[in-house]
Amino acid sequence: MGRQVSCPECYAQIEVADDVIVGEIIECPDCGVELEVVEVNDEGVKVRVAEVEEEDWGE
Amino acid sequence: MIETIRVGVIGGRGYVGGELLRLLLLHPYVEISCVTSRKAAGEFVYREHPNLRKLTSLKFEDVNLSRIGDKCDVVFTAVPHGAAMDLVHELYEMGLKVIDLSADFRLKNPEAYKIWYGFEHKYPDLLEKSVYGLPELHRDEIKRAKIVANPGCMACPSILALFPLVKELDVDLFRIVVDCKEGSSAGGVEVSRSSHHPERSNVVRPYKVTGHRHTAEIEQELSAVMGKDVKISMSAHAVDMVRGVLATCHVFLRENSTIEDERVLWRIYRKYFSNEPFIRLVKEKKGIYRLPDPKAVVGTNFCDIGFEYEDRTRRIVALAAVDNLVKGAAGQAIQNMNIMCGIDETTGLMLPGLHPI
Amino acid sequence: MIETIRVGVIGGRGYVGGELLRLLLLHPYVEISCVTSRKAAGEFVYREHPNLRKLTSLKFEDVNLSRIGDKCDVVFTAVPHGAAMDLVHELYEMGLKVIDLSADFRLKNPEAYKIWYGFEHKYPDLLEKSVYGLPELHRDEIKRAKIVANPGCMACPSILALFPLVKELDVDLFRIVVDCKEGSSAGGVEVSRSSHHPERSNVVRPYKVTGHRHTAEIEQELSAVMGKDVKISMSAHAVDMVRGVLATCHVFLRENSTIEDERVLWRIYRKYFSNEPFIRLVKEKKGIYRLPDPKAVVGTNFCDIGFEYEDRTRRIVALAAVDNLVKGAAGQAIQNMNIMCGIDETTGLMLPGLHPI
Repeated sequence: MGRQVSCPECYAQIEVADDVIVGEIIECPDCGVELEVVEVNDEGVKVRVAEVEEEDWGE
Repeated sequence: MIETIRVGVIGGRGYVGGELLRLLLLHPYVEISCVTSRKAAGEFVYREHPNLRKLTSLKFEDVNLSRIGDKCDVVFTAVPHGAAMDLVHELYEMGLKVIDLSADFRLKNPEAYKIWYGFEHKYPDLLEKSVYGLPELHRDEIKRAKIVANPGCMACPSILALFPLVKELDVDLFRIVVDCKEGSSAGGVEVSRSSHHPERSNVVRPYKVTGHRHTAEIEQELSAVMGKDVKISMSAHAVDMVRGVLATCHVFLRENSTIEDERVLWRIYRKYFSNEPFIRLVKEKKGIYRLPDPKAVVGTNFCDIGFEYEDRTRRIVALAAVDNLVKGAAGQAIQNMNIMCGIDETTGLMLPGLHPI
Repeated sequence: MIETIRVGVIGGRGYVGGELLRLLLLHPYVEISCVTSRKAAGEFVYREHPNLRKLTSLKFEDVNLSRIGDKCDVVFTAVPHGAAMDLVHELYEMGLKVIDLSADFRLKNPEAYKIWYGFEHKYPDLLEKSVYGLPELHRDEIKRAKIVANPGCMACPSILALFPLVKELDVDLFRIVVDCKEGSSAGGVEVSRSSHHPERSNVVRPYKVTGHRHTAEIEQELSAVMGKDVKISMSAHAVDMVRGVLATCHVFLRENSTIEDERVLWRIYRKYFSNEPFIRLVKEKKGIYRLPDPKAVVGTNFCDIGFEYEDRTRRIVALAAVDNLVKGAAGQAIQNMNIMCGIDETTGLMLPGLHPI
């Protein structure tokens, strides 16, 4: 069973693979924010929101 | 083994009738015993609904209640408001399960029919027996119901976007604005100057900005959820689209109440919708479909719900998009039928839309 | 004899630039001395604006301020926000009359540019000299102005629909909802995935439901009219239309105040608009265009305004429709030019739209 991490943007519980490594980018399935894995140890996995350039998408 | 459900559709010529036929043909446990239409009796259904050519050889019949009584277990009534009343009453007396897509049994209070629909309801006692057909709010009652009143196509997304907010937060219940944008199929199959293509294309036409009838059922359902009175300020516009409704709901927090940020709204909507099969929460950081848009739900039974919070005005904007013919009518009706017949609610309805469309 | 006005258009490749050229070619007293475009320098203008083929042999040039200084009396700057700032400053220093179609000189308070546009304004002193280019509110100041800041395409209809109400009635100034629907030309000439036809057609796409920049100028103008603070709750949607904006404004009467019926609203709007050449009051009992609809104003400088009152919710719904490229941009700019140059305000602008379109 992979581990879970809570998305800082929307509190979704995200399944994280067992072999996740620091620096990996995972995307929150609910809100689409990109999260960078910053710490992996036996207590759990820590992430922070990765910088993404705001795409101008509307009028 | 699941028994075949013998189904009748009364009023099969209209767009809702046609959508019922399309979805029922995809349903693994349904046999369409009869489909009626006064105007098109004797015709193949695909004459009115070209998308059904080669998929069915069904023909429209005249309405003959005794024949329907023998051949059907469940009957959908897709006839105009006012016309459905007697029909539903008789089908109910015959012991059939009835799902009515008109407004004739949606409102609990008979007086409301005088105010909003301008007619005296002939069977007020039946109003207590009928159940408002929104599974996300009345699933258990629908299980036991004999008459289910299918919600209005704009009422459904508005109620779904609003009820978690009014239940969980302290909002101003008399300043809730629901600004709807709707496609032309909601106007039905009848032709008029305003539905004439050169006049109907490229419009943003405010056609009912006060006194919209769906207000009555939205207020009924939200007051029931909270046990408090609420006033909905609704306005409807016709836009250049065939299928689809977007309800943009503007809700204001009351003076003393506050929310830190949008994560509170995520938690609230997940609490009510995470196990609802046909609700999708759409609030994306990337891509071009970041908030609900009818284009993403056309042809499906999904209701997409999204939200944003503006602290400056202490306003929550909740948005909900449905296909007015599917989750706004026929798909919802079949979801109700599945519940009434004790089979998996999603049977025959977990369909992808088209992209692009 | 009216002297010819020598006009320059900086940023002629965009849709607003193109609309300026179309209208200026129709203007009896204008000579277009130069039109610039970095990307299309050396091209005939009709290469970018096919509607102008055979109507002009003008070519785009590079921006050369000294040449513009010699050849022009009035300059329109139709360049993106932020880029206009230095340009307008220099043209102003050269003593030219400048009409800026960007947002760079609309807001009086320099701080507001940090909040709403994310940049530090380099010429705060010029903000006092520039005049907000809405003739219906600032005609006299525009007469004497050197810099006119043309209003935003959604701000213009919203302000025009709202200012008579907030001035004459006791309304809740913190519960004003402005729900806008807009066409794709407002997104400008630059291409993006969201403007790709298969993704942009048939949408009702909520693209900015909180924090829309035009809120700042609407609040600025309404507070100026009343001398009181006001908070506008604005949301914007993209709909399937090329030109046009409809602003649906929901305004609530405060507890103790009341209006007997809609005739009060007729009187209020007539008081402010009966001799305004480009405002049409649209509130019909018959026909299919009973309330404002962008379809009826496309290609014209008109702002159609309509209204309804719903006593049950004590809500006034005020609606305003404009063509975002004409009264929402180029037409308004030329209306301002006429006023600045002391000629009849309607010159070259009293044009009928197309019907049907």
